[in-house]
Amino acid sequence: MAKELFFIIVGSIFVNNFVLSRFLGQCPFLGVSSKTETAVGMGMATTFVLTMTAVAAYFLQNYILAPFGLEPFLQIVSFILVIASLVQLVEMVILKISPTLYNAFGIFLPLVTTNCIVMGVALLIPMNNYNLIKSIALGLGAGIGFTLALALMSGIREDLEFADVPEALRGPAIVFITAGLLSMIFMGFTGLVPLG
Amino acid sequence: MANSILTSMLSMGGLGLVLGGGLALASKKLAVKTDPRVDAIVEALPGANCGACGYPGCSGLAKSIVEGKAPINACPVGGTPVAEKIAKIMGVSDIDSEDDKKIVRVLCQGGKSEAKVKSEYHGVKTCKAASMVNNGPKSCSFACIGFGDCVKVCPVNAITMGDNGLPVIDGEKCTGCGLCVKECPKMVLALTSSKNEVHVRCRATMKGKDTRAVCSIGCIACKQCEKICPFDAIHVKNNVAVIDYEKCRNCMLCVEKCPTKSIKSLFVERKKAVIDEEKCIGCTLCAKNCPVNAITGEVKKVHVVNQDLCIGCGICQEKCRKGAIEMVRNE
Amino acid sequence: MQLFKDFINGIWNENPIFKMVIGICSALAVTTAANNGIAMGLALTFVLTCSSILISLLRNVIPAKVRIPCYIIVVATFTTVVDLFMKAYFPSLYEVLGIFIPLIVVNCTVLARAESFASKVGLARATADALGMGLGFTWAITLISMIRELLGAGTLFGYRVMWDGFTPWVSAILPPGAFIVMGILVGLINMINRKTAKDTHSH
Amino acid sequence: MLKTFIGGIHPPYNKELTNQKPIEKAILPKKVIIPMGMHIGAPCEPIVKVGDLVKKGQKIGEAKAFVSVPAHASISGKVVAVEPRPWPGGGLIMSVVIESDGKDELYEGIHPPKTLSHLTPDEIKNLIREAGITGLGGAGFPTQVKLSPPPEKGVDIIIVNAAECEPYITADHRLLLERPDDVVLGLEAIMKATGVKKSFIGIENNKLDAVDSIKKALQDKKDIEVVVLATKYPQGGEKQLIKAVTGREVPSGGLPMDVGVIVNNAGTCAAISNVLKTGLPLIERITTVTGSGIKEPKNLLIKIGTPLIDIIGQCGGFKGKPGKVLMGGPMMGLAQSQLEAPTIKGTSGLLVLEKADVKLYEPSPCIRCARCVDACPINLLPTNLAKFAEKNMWVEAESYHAMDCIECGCCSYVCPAHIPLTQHIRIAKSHIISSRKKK
Amino acid sequence: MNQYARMIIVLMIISIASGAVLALSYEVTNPTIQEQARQKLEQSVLTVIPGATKMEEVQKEDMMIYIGLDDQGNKKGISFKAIGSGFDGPIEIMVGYNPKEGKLLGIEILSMSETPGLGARIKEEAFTKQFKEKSAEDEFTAKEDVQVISGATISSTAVANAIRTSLDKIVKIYPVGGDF
Amino acid sequence: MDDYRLITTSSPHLHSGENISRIMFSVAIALLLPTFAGIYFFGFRALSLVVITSLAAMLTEAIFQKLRNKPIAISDGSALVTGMLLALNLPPGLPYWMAVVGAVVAISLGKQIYGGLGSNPFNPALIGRVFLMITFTTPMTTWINPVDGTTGATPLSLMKMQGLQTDYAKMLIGNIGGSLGETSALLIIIGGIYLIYKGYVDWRIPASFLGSVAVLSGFLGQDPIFHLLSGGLMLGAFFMATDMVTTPLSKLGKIIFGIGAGLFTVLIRVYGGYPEGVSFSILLMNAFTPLINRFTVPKIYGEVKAE
Ligand SMILES: Cc1cc2nc3c(=O)[nH]c(=O)nc-3n(C[C@H](O)[C@H](O)[C@H](O)COP(=O)(O)O)c2cc1C
Ligand SMILES: Cc1cc2nc3c(=O)[nH]c(=O)nc-3n(C[C@H](O)[C@H](O)[C@H](O)COP(=O)(O)O)c2cc1C
Ligand SMILES: Cc1cc2nc3c(=O)[nH]c(=O)nc-3n(C[C@H](O)[C@H](O)[C@H](O)COP(=O)(O)O)c2cc1C
Ligand SMILES: Cc1cc2nc3c(=O)[nH]c(=O)nc-3n(C[C@H](O)[C@H](O)[C@H](O)CO)c2cc1C
Ligand code: SF4
Ligand code: SF4
Ligand code: SF4
Ligand code: SF4
Ligand code: FES
Repeated sequence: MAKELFFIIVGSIFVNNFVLSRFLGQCPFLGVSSKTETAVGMGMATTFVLTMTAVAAYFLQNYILAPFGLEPFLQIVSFILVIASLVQLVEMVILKISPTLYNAFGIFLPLVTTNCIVMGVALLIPMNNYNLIKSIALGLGAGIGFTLALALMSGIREDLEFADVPEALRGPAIVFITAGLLSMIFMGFTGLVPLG
Repeated sequence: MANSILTSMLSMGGLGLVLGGGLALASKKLAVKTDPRVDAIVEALPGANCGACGYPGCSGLAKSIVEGKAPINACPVGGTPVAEKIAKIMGVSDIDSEDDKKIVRVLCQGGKSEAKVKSEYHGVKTCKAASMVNNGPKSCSFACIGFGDCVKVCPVNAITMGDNGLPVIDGEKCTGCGLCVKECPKMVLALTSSKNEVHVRCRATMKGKDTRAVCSIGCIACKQCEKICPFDAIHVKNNVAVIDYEKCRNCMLCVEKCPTKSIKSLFVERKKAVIDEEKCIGCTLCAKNCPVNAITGEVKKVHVVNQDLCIGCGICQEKCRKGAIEMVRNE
Repeated sequence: MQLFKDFINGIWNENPIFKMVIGICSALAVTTAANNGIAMGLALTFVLTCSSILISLLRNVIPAKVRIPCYIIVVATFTTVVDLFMKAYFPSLYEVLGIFIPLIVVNCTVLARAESFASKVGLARATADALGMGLGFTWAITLISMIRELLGAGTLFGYRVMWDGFTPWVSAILPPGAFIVMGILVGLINMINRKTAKDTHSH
Repeated sequence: MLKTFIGGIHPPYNKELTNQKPIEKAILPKKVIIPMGMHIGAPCEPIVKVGDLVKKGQKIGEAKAFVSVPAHASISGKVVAVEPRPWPGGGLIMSVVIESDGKDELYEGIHPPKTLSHLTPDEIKNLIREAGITGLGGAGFPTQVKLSPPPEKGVDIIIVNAAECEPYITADHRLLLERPDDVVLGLEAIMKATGVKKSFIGIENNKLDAVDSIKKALQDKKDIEVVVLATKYPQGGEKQLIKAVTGREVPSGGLPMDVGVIVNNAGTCAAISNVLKTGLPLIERITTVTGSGIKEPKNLLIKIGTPLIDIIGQCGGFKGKPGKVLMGGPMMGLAQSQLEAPTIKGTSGLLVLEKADVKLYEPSPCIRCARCVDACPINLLPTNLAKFAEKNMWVEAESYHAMDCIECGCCSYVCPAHIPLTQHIRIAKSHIISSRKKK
Repeated sequence: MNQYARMIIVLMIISIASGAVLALSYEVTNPTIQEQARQKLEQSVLTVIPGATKMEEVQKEDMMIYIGLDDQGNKKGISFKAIGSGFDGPIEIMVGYNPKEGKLLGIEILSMSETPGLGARIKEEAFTKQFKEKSAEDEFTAKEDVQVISGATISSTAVANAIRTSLDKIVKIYPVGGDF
Repeated sequence: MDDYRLITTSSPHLHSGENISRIMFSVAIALLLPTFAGIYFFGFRALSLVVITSLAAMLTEAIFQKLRNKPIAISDGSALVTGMLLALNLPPGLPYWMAVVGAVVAISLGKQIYGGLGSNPFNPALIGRVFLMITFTTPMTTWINPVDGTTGATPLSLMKMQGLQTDYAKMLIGNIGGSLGETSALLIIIGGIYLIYKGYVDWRIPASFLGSVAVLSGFLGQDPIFHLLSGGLMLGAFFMATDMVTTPLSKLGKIIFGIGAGLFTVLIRVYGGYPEGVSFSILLMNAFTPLINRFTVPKIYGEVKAE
């Protein structure tokens, strides 16, 4: 079990990084990776939401959708609705209890809701028949992988501020190409752990 | 079949109820006061929370805009319509009314062909950098260095470098923000009202002969301007002429007189008095007050302005009680 | 005229993929073959158009505070419909597009248009915009997938077009290929834009 | 192991041009220009008018502020102008111009004070101030201010800076060889004035003859120790010197006295001893005139205020076409363009480089080779600082400690991309200072 | 109306409507979806068991076994799924087998995520056809008993190993030469 | 003043005389050693591959600079180094056109799109190699044996696939299958030491890289010496992980870089799908470099005591 959890986490960070090889969460990856501080804040918020989502999706799936046979057609709607509402609630709560925490990471929460990585993780859980602990591991791994990709990209982008990048490539273009090179590098981890 | 539809409707209804209730409750209980402008901007933004702006979500951007950290057109998704709305919310574009507009003037005419150069400077090519090496490469330590730091800093591209290595201001574009004034290490730039048309374009406080030795167009403190000014508006202080804009009436006599051409204005802009024959009652007030005797006419008869003599000072216009005189720009 | 403008907007001026660069997850993930690109694009266009219509109709009914959940439900409903129908009638396509069909729900383009356009204008304009955006999305990802398929497999829409003995550039259909092709295309489009901007300027 | 610091560089020293040349007294100049601000701090105010007759040593500028020193006539003659004049910093500065009467007469008010053993610390400091003594090491900080640290700083060490790490310059070297007793006497006065019991004289090991000379002069004085240092630039930077000699590190943004140390240049000590012996204020100093563009390199004892062109003339004039004239050494010296400018109290050298020897480089992009990082004696990241400066990112530059840069030039010296790192950092510092002032 | 009540009600109505629409679409599409899945499974079973036209499912221990029958109802062979761990994730294989003769009838790769152009070539007939007629006693050693695809040893080995492992289980259920 | 105008610049007025092309050409000279080894073992093909990739790299660089209206700076030698290193990383039997593709990708995607020398986040030669690796995997993993010219396997894949161990002496001298330049560990070390002596390479990176590979592989029960001598490790540690543009500035950062690269190398070699992981590891650490730089800002003189 411990080994399996380890594989799930390492697998979703390196081998099948959610951003660089599964193509989830591209919008924030491009948008919020220009400064390391924001990138890490966003990464932490996403990791938090992903873990929460994993739990929510697990219960929703196994205690409501599956027992009532609603899974095939209510899965998408109910997942997204629950996630969106949960995140909004959490955001309000954080804003209320700690403005500092809110500024460090709460402000990123709304951005996370409509980010497909969240939905992706939620959908992968029933697809792989994960139990609760494995679901959490997946959420955590996906979040860390997302944070790693964002942090690496932000570091590179901060340095690129000083580089003489050709005019036409400035902005998203160079970020895409850099992401491509990063993704190429992450391919080195292929086959690192048997990811099921 | 009906059964499954019912279950589905019930469970979705339940979800909707619980979540709607939760959100309603939360928005009631957890409401936190924020800057109303933030909310207004959040309303105006697309709300996709896509992060394409580089800020943490729409509310993150809204906050940054209100704090002045992000431009009003930062949302790439919303485009111009959204930017316009935000502009309204933020109440920007409080640009001064047209007539009291401030613009920047270049107070140095020592360009490549006029000012002597004392050394061959190499290194970082900015005015700031050059000014820190032996006080700049020009012999006159007040002279514009000409690397164009001001050009780089102007947000509206109102400054260009002229051929002679001096900045040229586009008065139309300049918003009078004063950024360039702060940037110039030689304090060559100054903000003045756009109404002032005569400027001493030299700040060199060296003795006349020293100034002449380093620049062919610098103020040599000969005081000729002082003598000719009908309004006592220009004085040589500390070896350089200075205009008192309270008194200056843009008559431009000093400009004509200055032997080194260091006072400058645009002559085409000199205004001329024109008398409205309908209104003139021939009171002679204007003729009496004209400092250059450009107005003639007999009592109770329409007066005439000698356009060649008129210097455009506008005194007559001020004195005329009937509002019969207008100052007209000579196109 | 206005309708045409709204329609064209998404196709070029504010093309979701190349100009606004949102909703790109699926653009990158499913574009390994031209067929997939078209299918994904049409699926998205369907969801986008239906949701825009509905949201535009409901725009005065939905209270602001719950508008996001409401929009999400609408979008999710149409997405599920597409998902189910595709599963039933195009199983082989469904297999390839897989998880990315459900993810249309969170595709940033859909929500962004719902929020910033459909919820503010009437039915006709909302429809025109949605169609424009959808088709803009579709041609963009079809282009990407064509390039990737051509390089990576030597085929187009499954037909062999490269010469015999062509060595496929496998990386084009691997994840890095997606990013790099996308990056180069965005760069090229920037270049075209700047050229045209300059030309119109000089006239 | 020789004592030294981390970082630094080994430029070619080129000291053999002048290190065997005994100090020569310069010819009496026809005219001197005495700037009113030759020191850090408030400039002094002229107290003579055009037409006044003045004599050597007479005070002509009064210091009104605490961090300031008076100025004195270095020759006798007539005041011909009191006006802004070019000076080695570039631009103009208020100066008193004296035309020599050729007599070099001593001012009547000048007479030797009591001997050191009879002077109180306050009397010593007052003498130093009235004599217009500022540091001769370069920065020109009023010495008596430096010698009056607040008691809570607990200053317990004086270091005499005789490292003379700048290439070409040999003024301190000759001083130590020819007048070691003066340095020692000056140091003893400083120790008495500050009440410090322990002092060191730091000398680089490329001047071992000077070490011998000073050791002889010290005889058996136990409270003064000679420290032989590795020859490495900038060994003479006071922070580096303090680190090498005492192992202490001056805190970032702090002063030597924060670690209980006062550093004085060897020439400053000699100037103090001169006051004690003769009562004469600081009106002359030793200057090394050297370089490939000068006919006869020399160590000259010059009157302060002598125009640079006169000094060059006394050394045989230019050899070939002059390219650069530097006041000071090649690493930190200021490039001159107006040779009518005078020498000032901090002029330790006048270096003339022939045009052919002046190498100008076009900078290319940084290759992040980290040579600058390794060379920086402060352990800064010069490449980052320069990049921030180029992008006007002053806040970032400040957070990467731009203000700690001592402008030694090591980074620029080693950079294979020829980036003027030191200049960029200087600009950043100047922006940071002005933004601090605004706050 | 109270704004909060309105929030709740609108959200609820929309949810309920959505529930209705979705359930309806599901009811409409579900039979087809089920049918599609079954067809797909049958298709692959029939491919790996030559001559079979119908299939029957039986559960033996923890394995699903599909028996292939011809028009006359004769058992032509059995098939089962084998899962191997490939270069980049699992490989699912449908294996056709004749227990009586102890020989493989054929294989088909159901799903895999190997590299296109490399590992993905295990799907090609050139690779799969070699398993036809292989004996259940074969070692399935890569590069000896099984021809590997050059540049994709890992994928090829994974397929071979997966077949070997599941054959071991099958042989226990249906001993070679026995009936099925 | 007379007929001269003096030059003014900001201090310092001296320069060490060091310049970029001297550094790059020294690296190129050091690279000649492994290149000669490659030519000795693989003959004309090796020579032609090196020449072709170098020319292709320099030409691509020149074309890019021309297109961008920048001065053509191929004389700085960096493209030459990239080209040579790329060739040394290729299997000797690779079709020429693929090698050209690699060089073009290395310079264009790896370097010029970021603005050229000094701005690229990743090691260009390795970008070229990894690109070829995932694009044309089969030709990139087909190795020729030096002795008989037959195709064979590298010591690492022999080890990984068949558990066969290759003779140390052979590996040291270079009589083994592998890339052009990774065969002779000995010559690479000599070239590397020359660069360290010249001060162009900081010893910390090769030392920590090799050290961590040895320690970690030993820890995982593998033969450390075998791991040190095999594959591209030596070439990577001395010539590629040391590319100053793409590695951390500070000394501590360099050590972290080396250890990280070593760690990933062993991980990929022992547990990964590829037999060799040096290229990927160096590139991955290149990606980490900006973050490393950020968190290893050296403590400045007098920093602690300031409050
Ligand atoms: C603004 C300023 C204030 C200083 N204040 C003191 C002081 O109070 N006490 C002191 O011993 N030195 C003081 N110093 C002198 C410095 O310690 C140092 O000796 C001087 O700046 C010359 O150093 P440099 O030639 O290495 O630049 C001060 C220097 C500056 C620039
Ligand atoms: C890079 C650098 C190098 C220096 N080299 C010397 C030197 O060689 N000799 C010296 O006396 N002062 C040198 N200084 C000045 C000293 O830091 C310090 O200001 C001086 O020794 C203080 O003595 P003073 O006040 O008597 O001049 C150097 C300063 C810097 C920043
Ligand atoms: C981009 C890339 C993709 C790869 N994909 C596969 C694969 O799908 N299946 C596989 O067995 N090996 C794959 N490999 C692994 C190598 O080809 C490995 O060296 C090979 O499996 C073993 O060599 P051989 O088959 O030539 O003996 C891949 C390698 C690379 C670089
Ligand atoms: C010590 C050293 C190592 C280098 N290693 C590489 C290398 O591995 N790959 C490469 O493309 N260029 C290398 N270069 C050349 C150059 O730095 C490289 O092309 C830059 O990354 C281009 O910006 C190296 C240069 C030096 C001085
Ligand atoms: S006006 Fe000032 S900032 Fe502008 S070019 Fe002249 S010196 Fe530079
Ligand atoms: S910087 Fe501001 S003040 Fe100066 S020219 Fe531009 S708009 Fe005018
Ligand atoms: S000039 Fe400044 S940054 Fe450069 S080496 Fe000297 S102290 Fe360091
Ligand atoms: S020495 Fe020059 S090239 Fe090297 S890192 Fe420093 S600034 Fe960059
Ligand atoms: S589509 Fe925007 S994050 Fe995936």
